[in-house]
Amino acid sequence: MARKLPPGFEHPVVANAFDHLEAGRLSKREFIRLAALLGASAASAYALVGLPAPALAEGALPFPPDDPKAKAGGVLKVAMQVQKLEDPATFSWVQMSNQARHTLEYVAITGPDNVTRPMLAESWSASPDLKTWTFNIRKGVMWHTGEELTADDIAWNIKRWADPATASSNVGLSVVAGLLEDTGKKDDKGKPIMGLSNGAIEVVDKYTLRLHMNRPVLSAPEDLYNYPTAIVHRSFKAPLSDNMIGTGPFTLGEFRVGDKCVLKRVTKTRDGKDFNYWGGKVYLDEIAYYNFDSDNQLSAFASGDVHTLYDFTVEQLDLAKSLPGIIHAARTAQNICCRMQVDHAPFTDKRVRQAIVMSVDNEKVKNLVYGEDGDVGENHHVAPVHPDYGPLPPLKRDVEGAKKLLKDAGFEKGLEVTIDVGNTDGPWHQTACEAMRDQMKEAGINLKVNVMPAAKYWEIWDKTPFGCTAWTHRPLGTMVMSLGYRTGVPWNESHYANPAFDKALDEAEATLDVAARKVKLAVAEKILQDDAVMVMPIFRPVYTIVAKNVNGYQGHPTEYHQFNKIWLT
Amino acid sequence: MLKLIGSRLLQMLLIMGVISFILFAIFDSDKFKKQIAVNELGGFAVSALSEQDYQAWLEKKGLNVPFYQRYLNWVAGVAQGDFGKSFEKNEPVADLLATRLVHTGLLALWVFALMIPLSLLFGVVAGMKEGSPQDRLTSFISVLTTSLPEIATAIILTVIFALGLRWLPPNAAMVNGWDWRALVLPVLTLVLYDFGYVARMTRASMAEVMNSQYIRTAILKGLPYRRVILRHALRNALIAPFTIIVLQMNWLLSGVVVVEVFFQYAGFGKLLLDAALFGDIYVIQAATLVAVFVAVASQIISDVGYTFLNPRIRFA
Amino acid sequence: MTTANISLDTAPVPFNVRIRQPTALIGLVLLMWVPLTLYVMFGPFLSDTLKSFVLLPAIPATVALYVIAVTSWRESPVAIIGATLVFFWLFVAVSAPYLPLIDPNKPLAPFAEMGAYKKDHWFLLGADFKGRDMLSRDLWGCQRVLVWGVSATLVAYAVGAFFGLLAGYLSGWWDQAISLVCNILLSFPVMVLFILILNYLGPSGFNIVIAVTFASAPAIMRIVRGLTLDTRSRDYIFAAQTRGEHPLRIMIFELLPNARGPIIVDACLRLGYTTVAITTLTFLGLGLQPPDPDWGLMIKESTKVAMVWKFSYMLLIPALSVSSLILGFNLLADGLREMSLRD
Amino acid sequence: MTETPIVEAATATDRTPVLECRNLCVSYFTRAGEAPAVVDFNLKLMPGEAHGIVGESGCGKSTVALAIMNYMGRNGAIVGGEILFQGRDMRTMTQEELRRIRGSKIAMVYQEPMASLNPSMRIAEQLAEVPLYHEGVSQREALARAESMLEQVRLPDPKRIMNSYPHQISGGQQQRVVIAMALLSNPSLLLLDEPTTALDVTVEAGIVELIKEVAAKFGTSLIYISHNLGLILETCSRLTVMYSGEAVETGAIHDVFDNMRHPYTRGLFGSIPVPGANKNARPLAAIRGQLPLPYARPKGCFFGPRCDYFVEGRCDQPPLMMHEVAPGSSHATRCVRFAEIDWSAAKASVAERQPVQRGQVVLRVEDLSKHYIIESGAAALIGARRTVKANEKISFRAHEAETVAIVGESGCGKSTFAKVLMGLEPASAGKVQLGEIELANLPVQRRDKHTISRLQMVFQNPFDTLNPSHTIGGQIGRVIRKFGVESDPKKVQDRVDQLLDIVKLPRDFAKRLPRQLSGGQKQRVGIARAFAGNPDMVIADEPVSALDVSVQAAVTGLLMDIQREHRTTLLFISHDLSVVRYLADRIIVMYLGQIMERGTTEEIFSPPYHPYTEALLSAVPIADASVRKRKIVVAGEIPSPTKPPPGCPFQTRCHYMIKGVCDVTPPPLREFGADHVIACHLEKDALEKMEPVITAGTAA
Repeated sequence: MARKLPPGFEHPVVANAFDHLEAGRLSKREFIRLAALLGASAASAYALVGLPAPALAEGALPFPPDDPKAKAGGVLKVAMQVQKLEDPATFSWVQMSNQARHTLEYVAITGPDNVTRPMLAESWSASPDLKTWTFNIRKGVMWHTGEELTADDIAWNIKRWADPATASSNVGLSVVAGLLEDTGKKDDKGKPIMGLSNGAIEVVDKYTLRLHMNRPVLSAPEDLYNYPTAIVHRSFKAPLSDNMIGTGPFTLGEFRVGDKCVLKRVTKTRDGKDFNYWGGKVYLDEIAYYNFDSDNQLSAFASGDVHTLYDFTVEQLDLAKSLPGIIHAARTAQNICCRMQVDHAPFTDKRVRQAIVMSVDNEKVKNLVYGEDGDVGENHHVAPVHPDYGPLPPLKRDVEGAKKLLKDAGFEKGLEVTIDVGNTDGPWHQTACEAMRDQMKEAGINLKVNVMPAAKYWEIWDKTPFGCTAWTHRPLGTMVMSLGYRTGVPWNESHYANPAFDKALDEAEATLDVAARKVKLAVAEKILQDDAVMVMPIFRPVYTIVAKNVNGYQGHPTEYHQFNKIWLT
Repeated sequence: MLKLIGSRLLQMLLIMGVISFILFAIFDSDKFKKQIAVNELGGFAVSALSEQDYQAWLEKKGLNVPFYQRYLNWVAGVAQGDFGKSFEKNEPVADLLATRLVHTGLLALWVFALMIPLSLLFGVVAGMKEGSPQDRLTSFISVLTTSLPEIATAIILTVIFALGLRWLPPNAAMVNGWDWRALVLPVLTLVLYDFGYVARMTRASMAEVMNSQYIRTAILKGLPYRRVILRHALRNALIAPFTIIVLQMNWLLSGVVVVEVFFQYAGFGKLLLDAALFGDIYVIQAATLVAVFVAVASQIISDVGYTFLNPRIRFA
Repeated sequence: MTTANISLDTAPVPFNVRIRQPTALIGLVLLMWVPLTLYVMFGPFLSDTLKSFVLLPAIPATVALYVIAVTSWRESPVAIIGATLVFFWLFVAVSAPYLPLIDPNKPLAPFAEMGAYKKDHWFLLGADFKGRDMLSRDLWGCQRVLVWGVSATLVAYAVGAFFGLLAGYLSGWWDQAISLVCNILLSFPVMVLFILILNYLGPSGFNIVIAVTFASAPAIMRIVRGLTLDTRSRDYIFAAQTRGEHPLRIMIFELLPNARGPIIVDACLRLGYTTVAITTLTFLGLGLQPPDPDWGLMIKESTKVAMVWKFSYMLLIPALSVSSLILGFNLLADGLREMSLRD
Repeated sequence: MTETPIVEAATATDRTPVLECRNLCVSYFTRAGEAPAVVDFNLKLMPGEAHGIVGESGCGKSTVALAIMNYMGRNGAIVGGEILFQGRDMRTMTQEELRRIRGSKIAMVYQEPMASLNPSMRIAEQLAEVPLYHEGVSQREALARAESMLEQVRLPDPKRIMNSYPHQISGGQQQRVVIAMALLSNPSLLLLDEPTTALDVTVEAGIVELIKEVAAKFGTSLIYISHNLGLILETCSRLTVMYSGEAVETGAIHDVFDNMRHPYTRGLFGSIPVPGANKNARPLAAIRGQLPLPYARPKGCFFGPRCDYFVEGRCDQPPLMMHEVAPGSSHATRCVRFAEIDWSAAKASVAERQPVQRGQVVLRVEDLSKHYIIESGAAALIGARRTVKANEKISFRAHEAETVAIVGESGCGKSTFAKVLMGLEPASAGKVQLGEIELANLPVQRRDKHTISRLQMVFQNPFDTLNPSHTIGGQIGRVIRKFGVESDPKKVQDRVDQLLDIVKLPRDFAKRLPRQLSGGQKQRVGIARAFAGNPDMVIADEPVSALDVSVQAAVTGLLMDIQREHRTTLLFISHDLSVVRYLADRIIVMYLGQIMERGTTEEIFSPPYHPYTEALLSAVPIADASVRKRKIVVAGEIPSPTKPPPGCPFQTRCHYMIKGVCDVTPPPLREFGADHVIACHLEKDALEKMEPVITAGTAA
């Protein structure tokens, strides 16, 4: 404790982080994010490190400030796949959450600056050991029914997620996982059934909720903006589309899967009283999502049918550039993972894998596909945008080395391998693989690119020995690693199993000290990189385009729509 | 005659029964169930599902029961006008189909309204004088138009009128509500293709009639040319085109798929394709049956119409 | 009296003489077709060395065939134009590997416009969204359409004609049964049938062949059946019967050759339909798969990146190419029909 | 003299010709260039006169008719000369003027009545149109006229006919309707283009009678176009013989018939089987060679290459003019040498032959019956089944080396009988024995090679009899190999050549395709094919009916010769009595599937007759001015074999018909002499009292 930090920054982790900041081991942005996570107000954090804080709506609402010129009214038209709205806790696509986000809101909200701020909560604090989290629920938040939002509502939602019957993916979130314990019961396949440990959720008073974790959790607020954690009313019964009660400024108007989803402003509560929204001014009368599959969204925009769209692929960039509109490119950890199954010949031989990896020049591939945009991957699945990313020395392409390795592995006459490509995010997968093909050729590796329809690929993505899988953005490096590379986890498509790696990952996750954590994670990264499980050339930006007459649009790395302060001219 | 129609209708029902059963059978494979799951939950999620969860999901979708049983339920449902629920669109198939059919019907209506008079006129005029300039012109146009596949026609028209001249919207998604301008290109595309074919047929049949001996008789009877054409030639010349035109309904159902997909017009064809790609069995079922119904019905109509128009058969 | 100008005219060679070709011609056709099929269908299984020269013999064969076609169809300009279009694409198909074209799958300069000079290469027809040379792709593209289209039609004809003969000649319950099956198949709108079959079998060239067979064979069967019924009552068939010939022999040697004319005409038209079908299906994502160039595919890929005037060439080029091929087939059919009607 | 021709009947008063053609030239313009169809044609037709135009197919006779109508179709044109109708050149008339003449002043009757009536219009309307548009009478008036006209053309139940569609009435009735249509506006010129060719003999007779009557009644001038000299003789007072687009001889009937002055005319007559002719005593003389194609005509005389009197330097020197036979006479010929040829000498040009002795029985047919059950299409839906008695209780024998003819009109079941014999259809009852083998129910598939080869067939339609896609040699060779006559290619080839020699075709035809042959040549190949397997018996189903007379003679001659050589039994199926009379030893007359009369040729052609035979004989037109015929015109039409009348099948048309007998019980078989049987209710003596129909007068 070198010097006294202003109130709000009492948390030891924050204080410690500040020291790292001073020592230059932590960037200002990372410090701000961390501080905000641990309960300090984002604004003060910005101030503390002397960065200009992004302006907020008055009353420190987690939205952009109101624009004096703003005109109310109008319909914002968006091109996106319109999907069904069943149970928010089991949403499987971001598109679904976008359709619901202006009705069902979240405890916290992560802004475009990747800093998480309170939303339905007013503030929160974490115990020094990060095991106890206290959320102060915002007062005066009104349901469409007219009731006021209380801590009980939130508790009810969390319980719902934890209930196996709900089958919500949220149990995978550390904030929920931390509340669970082995009930001792087992399901038919012998997997233990997890349940809420009693007293894990404590409703202190009407506006205070306390969570008691059985392990330290750093990212609780961040988790609570994960798209399936939308807060629903207690009366909720699936499907959501039948009776959409939330706390947001909009509710469901017209709705037809595969056709359109029109959100209308809520003015009256269900019992006929005036509905006043906690989040201040909202300008739009309606938000209309029109169903266009990803290929046609841009042409819909081109023909002026819509103001904006969910996203478009890099192939369409030139088309987009030729259109009147502002292109938003958000930096993400979305990527393609050309991974090899380590238990499948010839990839059982580490030298073969290494040869393949060495023969590829990730940067060239990335530049060919995305030009200046996006980040070069380092074959360990952790992206520079991840807060816990531990930098490693940049990769070098080594054709000779590759050849030698192949020779040692008994492939001096060259190696024949086939990679399955599903173009699940667009043809650029194929482009990348074709680029890799050309580079590998120089090392005597003959790569056959086997293209198949996306749906077909998703049937085999975790079975094919060599496949090009698209992984979406996840906020933490530890998160992706434990999802994809821990021994025996369901999504471990490479069948990678390395105790050393698991151990390194555990340690990284257990470390609270941010800088230390980066260092620890770097160890895991290195192990994975050296084991040459994958070629991951690209972390791609996501593109969207917005018409000139849309004001106040902010792109979001995870393509979450948040249109409260958007207004049309 | 009635007997004939009756038996044909019966035959149709039989065919439909067979087809729908076959469809249920083939779409019962695990592959397709998995496909539905992937489309609905996404590849990651599905592969994360434990077998038990997957079974639970199947049960939720009602896909766990054997297909013949599902078929029987479905038939029972159909009997009460319930065609099941769409997996993808999550709404009763009947409603879904109804709206889409209305859209496509509208499209078809315009196509026929334009195509029939055009092609008949051209065909007859061309056939009246074989080898005459107007004949050659018509033949040329019709060969050209029939040689342009819908997709090509659609592209050319779009490039010219939507991207180039910017007179018409390039797609017919009609997000801003109904817009006749959006319908122009799809209709034109279909008309262009169909026109050529029908015109050719009409021309051929007209030419044949004009070369027939009874037309010679009529002329050598000293009848005025108008009388020869209108009373003697047309009646006989239009029998063949009539049946062909009716059969175009069948063809149109194929044509609309491409056009609707290209122009993103929310019609029957697009519905069918989406359903097929999604594995949305109940929609596929209903859509296919509708298609078959239209096809067979049009065949029956054309047969009946033919016998009716042609005394030689009527009083056989 | 103008008898003078008559003497120099010779009686026109009847249509069938032209169609009924000596074996040499069949040899030429095979010489053109077999390599092409090998190259396109079984390309992956061929060694690169073999691949590099397998098509060489096909080139002279194609040219020869074209010359023969033109000379023997002299008096039908329509047929000649048709033949020219078709043979142009055939020629391109067999000679594509030897033409001075860059690799159609090589990404160079995305969205290079027509006639642009980028990455030291002239993009005469511009480049597509991946920067692949449109000219090269367009020319290579004809291979798959031609090969798959023609083989599909051939198979469909083999099946259709066989059952047609059976139904037409044996009649009785054979006829009943075959016709019933055909009616069932014919009661589908073609595209619906295609979608169902390909969706079930999965998209691929071979499955297209199957699908096309299912879709076209019934119609062909009907045509052949009709022709058979017509020919069946001819005296020379009685003659064969009274000679105690085996029905199969009668079908194949006595009936089939005389159904030749109409069948060939119809086959040309059907080639057109099949080409349309393949392109359309590929556009719908049910047909041939990337990355190799194919017109339907080029259209499919372009529809989402080229929907502005500036890039519309990406759509127009494949569209016009496929149209020209189909136009070729149709004109050919017209010409042949015209000639067959004359004599 | 035959009965009075029409000239006397209606001698026109004023002397302006109704129609006059002067040096008429008509050409068709095809890809091959201009093809002259009619060259330098002249004709003068006086009011009430009947003029015949004869010639074989492709001689341009129909073109003349259409040219007169000034209707040349798309590619035809009148390229020279003039056509004066009542003094006005039709070529100068406007379309409107032409329209007013057509159908009112000049009317036409066509070859195929079915095709020339609009299938989708009721008869009434088609008839009424004529007065409606030419005289502008009221609808009712028009219909009334139409109906009365139908009565005048002797159509039973005009009311019904008025309201029916063309396909609902029989061929003969259709033709009467067409005639009625032509007469409705009382034309001054009636063109008849082969008006009876498509009809059966007995029906034809009726139509011819009708034409003669109405022409007399309305004083109409006729132009009667036909290939049948006999018909012309019966209907016309003058005629023009055409050959390859040229009129080669023209004049009054008797001048031409009795002293013809053109080699072609002579040849034509020489090849017609007239009563005098007989295969042994007076064999027919065919004209060698064949008709030249329009664009391959020889220089000078088109008949030159086929002419026995051809002289180089004269006959091949164009232009050839018509020469008056005697100064001032209307009899003219286009032969430059007509004066030098000794016309009386050249008569019997072909040598006589010895009659052959017939051997023992080869074919024995006993009570053979063939019934069909039809329940096709509509009938099936109604569930109605009708039995068609195609053959009923047929019995006869055929001996070796003998020619048995089966005569009958359409629907008499003669072709079905052939099929049963050949084993293409099973017999319903009865026996058929070829030697010892029972064939009645032995389908061809089950017959062994030998049996099959013993019984072969020559088919009717020359254009169908050969498979268009195989070479001649191939098709003959196939038979040889099939029947195991020869097996090794060389021998087969020799045999083929041999056969081609036999049928008098050049050997290199073996390499040709059928389409490169003329009808006659095809038929020869058909015969060669039939004899390839050295059959004991050959069935010839109307082998010459589709050929031109001159060719007919050649083919029948050939058939006879081969038969004579191989002592083959020939079963000759035909509708043409004159041909049958010429070549048959014994004749079987069939009607509606039953044998009416059976006997030797002499027995058949002389009393006692079966009434049907009698009618048949009188119906057959004979091209011999010296022959007299007794006129018996049978009423009505041949009933459809699907619903045959009860009792005697002929009773509906028979004028000896005995009410209550003929229409109830089938006729008994009455035996006259060895093998002369007549199935009739008339008593023997009644039959014997009959007078001969044909009596050969003194030849001029």
